[in-house]
Amino acid sequence: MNSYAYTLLIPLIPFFVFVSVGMAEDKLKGKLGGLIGTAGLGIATFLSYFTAFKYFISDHVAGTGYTSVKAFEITWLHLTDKLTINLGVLIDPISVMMLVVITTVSFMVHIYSLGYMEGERGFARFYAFLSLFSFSMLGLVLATNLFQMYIFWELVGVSSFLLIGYYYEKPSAFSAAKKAFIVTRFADLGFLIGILILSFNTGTFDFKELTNPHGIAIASMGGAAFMGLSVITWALIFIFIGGAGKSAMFPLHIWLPDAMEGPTPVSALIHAATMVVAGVYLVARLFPVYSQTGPAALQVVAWVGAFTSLFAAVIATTQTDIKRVLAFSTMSQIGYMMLSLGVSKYGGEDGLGFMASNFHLFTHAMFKALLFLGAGAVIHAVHSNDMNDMGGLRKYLPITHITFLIACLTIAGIPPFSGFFSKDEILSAAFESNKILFGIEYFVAGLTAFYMFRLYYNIFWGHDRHYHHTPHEAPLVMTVPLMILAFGSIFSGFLPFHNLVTSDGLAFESHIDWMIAIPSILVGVLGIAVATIMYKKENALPDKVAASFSFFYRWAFKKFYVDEFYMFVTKKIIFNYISRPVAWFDRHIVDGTMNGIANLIVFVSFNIKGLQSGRVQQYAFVFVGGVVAMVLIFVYVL
Amino acid sequence: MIDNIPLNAFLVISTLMFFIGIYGFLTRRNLITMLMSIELILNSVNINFVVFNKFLYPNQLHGHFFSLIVIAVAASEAAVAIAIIINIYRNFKSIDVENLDQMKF
Amino acid sequence: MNILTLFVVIPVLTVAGILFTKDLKQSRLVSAIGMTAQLILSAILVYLYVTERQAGNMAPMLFTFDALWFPALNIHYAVGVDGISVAMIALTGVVVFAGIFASWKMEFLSREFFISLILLATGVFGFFISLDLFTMFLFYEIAVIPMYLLIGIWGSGPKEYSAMKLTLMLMGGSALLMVGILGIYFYSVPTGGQLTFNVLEIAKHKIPIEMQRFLFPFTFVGFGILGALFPFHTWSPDGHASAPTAVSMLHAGVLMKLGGYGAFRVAIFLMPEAAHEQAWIFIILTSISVVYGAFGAIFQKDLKYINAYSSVSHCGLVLFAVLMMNQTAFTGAVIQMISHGLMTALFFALIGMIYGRTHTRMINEMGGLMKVIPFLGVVYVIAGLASLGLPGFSGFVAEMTVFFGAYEHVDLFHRVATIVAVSSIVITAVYILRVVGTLLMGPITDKHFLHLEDANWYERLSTITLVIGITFIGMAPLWLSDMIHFSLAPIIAKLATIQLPGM
Amino acid sequence: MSLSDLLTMRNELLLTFLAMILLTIDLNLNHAKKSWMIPISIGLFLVVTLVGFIPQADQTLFGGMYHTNGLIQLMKNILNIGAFIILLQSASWLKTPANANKISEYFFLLVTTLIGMNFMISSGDFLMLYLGLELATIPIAALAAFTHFNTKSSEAGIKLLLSSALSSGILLYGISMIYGTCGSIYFDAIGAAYANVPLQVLAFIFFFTGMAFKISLVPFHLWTADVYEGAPINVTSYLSVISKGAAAFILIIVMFTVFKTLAPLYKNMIYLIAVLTMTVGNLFAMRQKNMKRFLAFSSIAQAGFILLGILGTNKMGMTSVVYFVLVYIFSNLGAFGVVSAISAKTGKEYMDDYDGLYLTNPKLSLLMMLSMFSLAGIPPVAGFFGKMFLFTSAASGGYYWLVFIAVLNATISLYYYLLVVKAMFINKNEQPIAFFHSDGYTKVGLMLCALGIFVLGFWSQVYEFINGLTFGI
Amino acid sequence: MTLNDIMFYLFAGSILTFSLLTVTSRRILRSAVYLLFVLVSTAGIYFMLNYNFLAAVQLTVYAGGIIVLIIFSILLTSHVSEKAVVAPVKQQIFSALAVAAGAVLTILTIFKFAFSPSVSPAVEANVKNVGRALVSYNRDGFALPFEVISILLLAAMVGAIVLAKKEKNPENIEKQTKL
Repeated sequence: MNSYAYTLLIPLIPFFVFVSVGMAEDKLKGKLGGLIGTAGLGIATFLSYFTAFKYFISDHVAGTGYTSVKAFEITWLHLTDKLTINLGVLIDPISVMMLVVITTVSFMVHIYSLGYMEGERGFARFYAFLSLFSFSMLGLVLATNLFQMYIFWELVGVSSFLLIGYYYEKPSAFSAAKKAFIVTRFADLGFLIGILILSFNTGTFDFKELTNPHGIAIASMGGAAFMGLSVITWALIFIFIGGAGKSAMFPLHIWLPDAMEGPTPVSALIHAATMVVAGVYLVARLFPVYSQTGPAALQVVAWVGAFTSLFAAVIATTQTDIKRVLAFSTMSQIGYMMLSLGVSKYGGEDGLGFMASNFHLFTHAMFKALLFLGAGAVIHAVHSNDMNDMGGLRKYLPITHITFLIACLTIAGIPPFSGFFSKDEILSAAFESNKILFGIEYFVAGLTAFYMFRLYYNIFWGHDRHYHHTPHEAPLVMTVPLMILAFGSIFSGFLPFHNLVTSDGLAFESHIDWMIAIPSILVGVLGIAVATIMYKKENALPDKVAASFSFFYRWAFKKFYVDEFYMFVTKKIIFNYISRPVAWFDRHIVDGTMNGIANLIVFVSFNIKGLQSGRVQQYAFVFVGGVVAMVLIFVYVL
Repeated sequence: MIDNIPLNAFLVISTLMFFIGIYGFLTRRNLITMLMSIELILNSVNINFVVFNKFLYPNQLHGHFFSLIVIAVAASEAAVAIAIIINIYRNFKSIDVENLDQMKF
Repeated sequence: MNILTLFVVIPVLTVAGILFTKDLKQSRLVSAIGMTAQLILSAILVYLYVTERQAGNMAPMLFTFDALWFPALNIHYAVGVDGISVAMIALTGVVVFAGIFASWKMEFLSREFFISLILLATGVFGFFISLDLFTMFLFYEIAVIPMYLLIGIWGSGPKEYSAMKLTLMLMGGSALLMVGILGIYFYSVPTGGQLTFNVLEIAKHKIPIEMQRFLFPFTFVGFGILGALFPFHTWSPDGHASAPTAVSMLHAGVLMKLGGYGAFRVAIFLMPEAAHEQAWIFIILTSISVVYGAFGAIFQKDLKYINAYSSVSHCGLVLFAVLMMNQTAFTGAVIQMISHGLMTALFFALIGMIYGRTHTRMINEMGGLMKVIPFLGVVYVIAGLASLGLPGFSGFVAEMTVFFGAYEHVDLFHRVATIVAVSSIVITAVYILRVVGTLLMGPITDKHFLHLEDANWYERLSTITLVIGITFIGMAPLWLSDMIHFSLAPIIAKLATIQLPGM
Repeated sequence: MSLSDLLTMRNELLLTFLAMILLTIDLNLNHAKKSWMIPISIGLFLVVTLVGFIPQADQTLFGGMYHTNGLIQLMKNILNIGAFIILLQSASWLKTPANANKISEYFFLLVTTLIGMNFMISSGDFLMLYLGLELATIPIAALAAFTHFNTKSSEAGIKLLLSSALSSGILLYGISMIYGTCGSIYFDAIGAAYANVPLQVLAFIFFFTGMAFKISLVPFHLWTADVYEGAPINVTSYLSVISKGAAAFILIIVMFTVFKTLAPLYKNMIYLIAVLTMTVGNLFAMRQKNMKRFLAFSSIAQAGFILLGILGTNKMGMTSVVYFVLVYIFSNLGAFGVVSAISAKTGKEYMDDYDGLYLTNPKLSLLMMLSMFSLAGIPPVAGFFGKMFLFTSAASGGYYWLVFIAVLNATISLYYYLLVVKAMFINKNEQPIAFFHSDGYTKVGLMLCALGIFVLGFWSQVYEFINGLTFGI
Repeated sequence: MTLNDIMFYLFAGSILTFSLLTVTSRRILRSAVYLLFVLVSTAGIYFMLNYNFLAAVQLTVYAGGIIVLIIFSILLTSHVSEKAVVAPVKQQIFSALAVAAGAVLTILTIFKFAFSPSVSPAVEANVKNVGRALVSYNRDGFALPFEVISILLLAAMVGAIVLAKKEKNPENIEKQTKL
């Protein structure tokens, strides 16, 4: 027991909320379930902030680094002689940071949903699931060991599944949930294999032991080589596959756009701010291992991140469903974070990328949640997701409009909004490492500004559409979270992350490199300008542009047919060319053999009936023949 | 007085008779002739017993008595067999063995 | 009287009691009382076992009782339990209890139904407490044969065919087993002396390796057939599809575990050398089982077929783990048996209840049931999630233990096999979600379904019992795994003595 | 040898006495009172059966022609019990008008065959063996043809008689060669003189085929089904149980004593024949619809299992064979008893007629099911133990593959036994056999079977007792 | 060649010839007569071997009893001149082959065996010795089989009587009572 033992309550409170609300779901009238959930999460949020304060400020001895603290640990299961699964709470900079992010966004979403989900069937169920998610996510970030992380990783996956499939009567919602679950499950397979390899080579799951750069674990990771890379590198790549699945990195991203079928607050919480960054968190958590023993794996991380950010940004420019645009934007931004981790090194200023990644994770959580919640308010007003059904909403939804604009400016990297700072750090880190990656990110920064403002203009500018009823501003429970998050988006950029969250726990000096920052601002402004020209007033320009890039546009609009490719693989190959033959094989070959044996016996039985002809002389003949044969065999042959 | 006739000569005769009897059993269609074939078989066996007794083990009369008993058994067997055959004749108006295949397979 | 003997006596008394009943109400009441007593007894046994172990009793088997039965052949009625058997007994107690309540409305020939069901349970309990191979085999067959009547009389679909197929294939398995057991008996004491059927006695000696090579495949495949070893699993889909609810529950939940338990307790424990030599063949087969069953399940349309193939996959994992022959994998195998027993029983219970309402088991004829029967729907989802190995449910614990145990082998063959087996978790997710999606989610496809009633009290009791079991193990697996872990000490010690040539 | 030594032969003497009494009483009963013969015979037979259980010392009489010991006495008792049950089961059939004036003849013939079997089992030389065999066969042929007007019955009679005459001819030829090569017909004198020389092997084969015919081993079994089907049902059960049991007893005695020097050779032979017998018996049984014919083939398959005992070490083999026959008697008589009861009441003998029997006659169906399970070797009924010990015995000789084949065959046999169960319990029937009450004799007979089926397995003392007796072998 | 030899070959020849004729003759009654010749020749061999008692029994029981029985039944069941139906050629050929194989094998086997002629003194099979053995209950006595054979004969008699009893089909009885 130590002074952080109370942190155990942070995940447990939502858990108990989940159990109690979930069990009594049909008995909770009105908003009672929601209120219980919100209250529970409020406490957790408070505790998180308190922890952050305690860890970063009050308990911190100036001049020293931040060390990790095991607040609590129990043995859950003995696996092998060496490997034991523990459950516990680990307090260190990134987990505390994540606590803050998760509880903040989650709390906002809880409040917001009181308005947004009002009157929905299964309101209490929604809150139960939200609490389950919060519990899982908090458990994930507080994990003391890799295996605990995997456990909560799965739980996060299932709560995401439950929330995406919240409107279970809608087939598209359920199939999206299914897709999300299966794709991430597939990724988790990689994670699990990675855990197997890693843990058997190091003999431990524990993060503290694993990530101690001078510890036995890292030292013992020499390992045999397999296909040119060391076994540990393979393990790390496998683990990264798990992270990539959760974080929707190409090519495991296909579930994320579909996941937008879930209620918008869910998208804001899970698919923008928290769960999707779990992959980043995972790599960050194991960062010492990555950087010390598997630089090749980090290269993979960087390139996958870079490619995904570009790929998603391109697609985002063509989508018309506002939530999907945001989803692709999320992918793109997570790509940034991955890239940033990938180019980072361990310790001191070399760890800039690590810091930048976490920084961006933090700011992104704020502004992306804001964007989603804003989009939710819009959808709440017009009952559609499609930007073609929107236009001119700025006069109906003033608060939403302003907060949305702030978020757009933030993501576009316009100072002094927070996005500018975090993105700048990432670009700096990339610049240090690899110029090609850096170039890509520059381009993506411009694209981001462009598509965000395309979105912005399409929603809030242009002329009115035929709305069923006049759109009205959301109620206070929805707008207040917007405002709080807008506040966060604006000011979180000033947090001294380089002092708090670093790869080795030690603070380092960081400053804005204006040689990189100014061009990036310019690129952002350029993107905004293009978007303004094309979309502020409705004109033929977008269509012309689309027509002139028609092939490319169509591919981008169709998300480069990755979905179709997956459908081909799953439906055609797995279902038709594996499962069907397996089922056929089972019925006809395996079972057929068994039945065949039975039928053969029956056949033989039927065909030897002539032996029993009823004729006594034939019987006697067989008798005598038998005697003669026996004499022949046993007297003369044997 | 029989010293110059080898034992095997008797045995060959009895064996041939035995198998002739079996041949009769396998080919005669009339139940009574089948019964007669049986008598041939038993008779050949009797010769065996007697010859063995006389030639090889004359100190006891095992073979002799065996033959005696076999004759008695043959008689009782024949009695029952003929009773059944007559019964069959009453039922079928025939004693052809080929008719006796009501039950088969 | 020895507490273990009670496990056979209570069911027999219950059967005797049912003989005097007149109608459904009475017979189900008697059965419920009997099986509740049995469940309580199981709980007491677990408690006694744990306290005894904590008190420091290190004997390999506790509560032993030994009575000479056939002195000429040295056949004993010998019982005793270690952590593994205790766990299996507890599982059986729970499943049988749930099974009785799942067949609360068995109108047709109800007396006979309950008698057969409880006879089956008698066999299973007897099997798990036996230490003597002969009595073990005796109980094994007692457990198998009532299946024929249970499926044949109260089943559905091509029940006669299925019942016959199941019975014959399982009996074919016992043909192999018979050879194995007799062989073990005649080589039980190679140094000379009184031959014995007693597992513990035999384990003290080493069966000559040539005989092991010959006998191991017989024994293993013999038990493997009941454990749905590929390619001898085809009785399972047909049998389960035709069986009435409680029978499917018991059969998939408990009876199939006899295979895994026997393979472990007899084949591996008594013939470790041969097991070590020949494991690779069966590892290949079981790896195939695991993946193949899962792929097979994807394509099925009948709920019971889906679950049957899923059982093939999960039971394949049991045998797979058993063949890995180390402490972790064995532990995993036992937990997987228990976990699968509870899950699949739950599945079959639910399928039976759904079928009782919709009168179809074809998933493409159903849809949107979550809305009308939310309780069953939710429990179905829970069962599904447990089945696909979600943390917090027993399946996860079992699978992870198995995978880690299997991965302990350092050579490439075992590791590739492990990874093949691990990959089943994705395929499992695919078919489970496919079923859940088609069956429960989406709009209601048939307007007749609008008036379905949700679960009754006995159905709730039956399913909740199982759900509690699943989640309890899933959340707090340590006691169970430690209980098993400790009991593995003798076999691990025995394994340690054998030469381990490289594969 | 004193007169009191004759008491050793009490079984044979009492049975002879019984046969004579029956003939005498019958002559003094007028036509209307012939049916009194039934209780009289059964009662007297019960006395004989019970007397058999009085323990007595081992004895050898008539210079070695007749000998008895505990095991042989036990075998005789087993046969007596079986015969007693059959007598009980025949009562309702004998009461039918067609048999009204043949009742005492039936009992007389049955008892004489039993005398023959007793002498056969007790025989110490080949002459008594042959004589006992014939005495056990010829009257049965008359019994098989008992129902005059039924052409099938006569057919069965003549098929049995002719086939058995041929087989005993061949057996006699074998005995003659044994005599010729060994110089004696006494078992004790032959054993040592027997060796693996061609003529002696040939003689053994001839002898063996004659016995194989009695136990109906493939390929000498072909008469079995036809005779079983045609003969009156109780005669069939007598043939399949008592006759076969007695032949099995003497065969195993002879194999283990007289021909023990040939063991390496005859074990191969028995291996082959056992496999053939089990397989062919099963293959034929699968298709049968007539219950009697069905049971005939089933009994052929069972005979194949008996052979497994011969392959084991002597003591265990002997014990398991005797035990198996004991169990088999109860199981098979249970089945035959039900068939007989139904046949006597309704005349129905086909499996289809049994559809839905459970709903109308649950007790009969249950007994039938238990018998079927027992025959198939399913626990907890006695048949399981019987089979299991046979397999153990074969395995003790190292014949693991044979055990495997045998158990596979047991599985096939389970298939057709289950067909009967299926008919009774599962199949639906528009017009099932109506409920009926059986008479007291039948009930007692069936209950004895049920008791035996249940008790013999669990009550290990039975096996121990037999095992204790086989020490001398 | 002594007279004995000639007699032996005479008997042997007659046995084989008439045996063959018995099983091949198409007239049943003639078969029976041929059988009689075989049996009588056999009795001749017994006489030759000095087993007079046995020969006498052979003549009385076999030739006198069984053959008469057979002839009676032949007369009962068929006409004197009736020709027997011949089995199909296939059946005859296969039977002949099997039988020939059996005979060859058996005779070969017999020739392989070295019978050792007796050295011990012979017991003469005269009526005195035979009679003594027949009632002796000691070793090499045959009292027991002698008694048992009586039971067999009695049983055969009863069996034959039961079978020969004239009786009516119960179905017919029912019909008659109804009428």
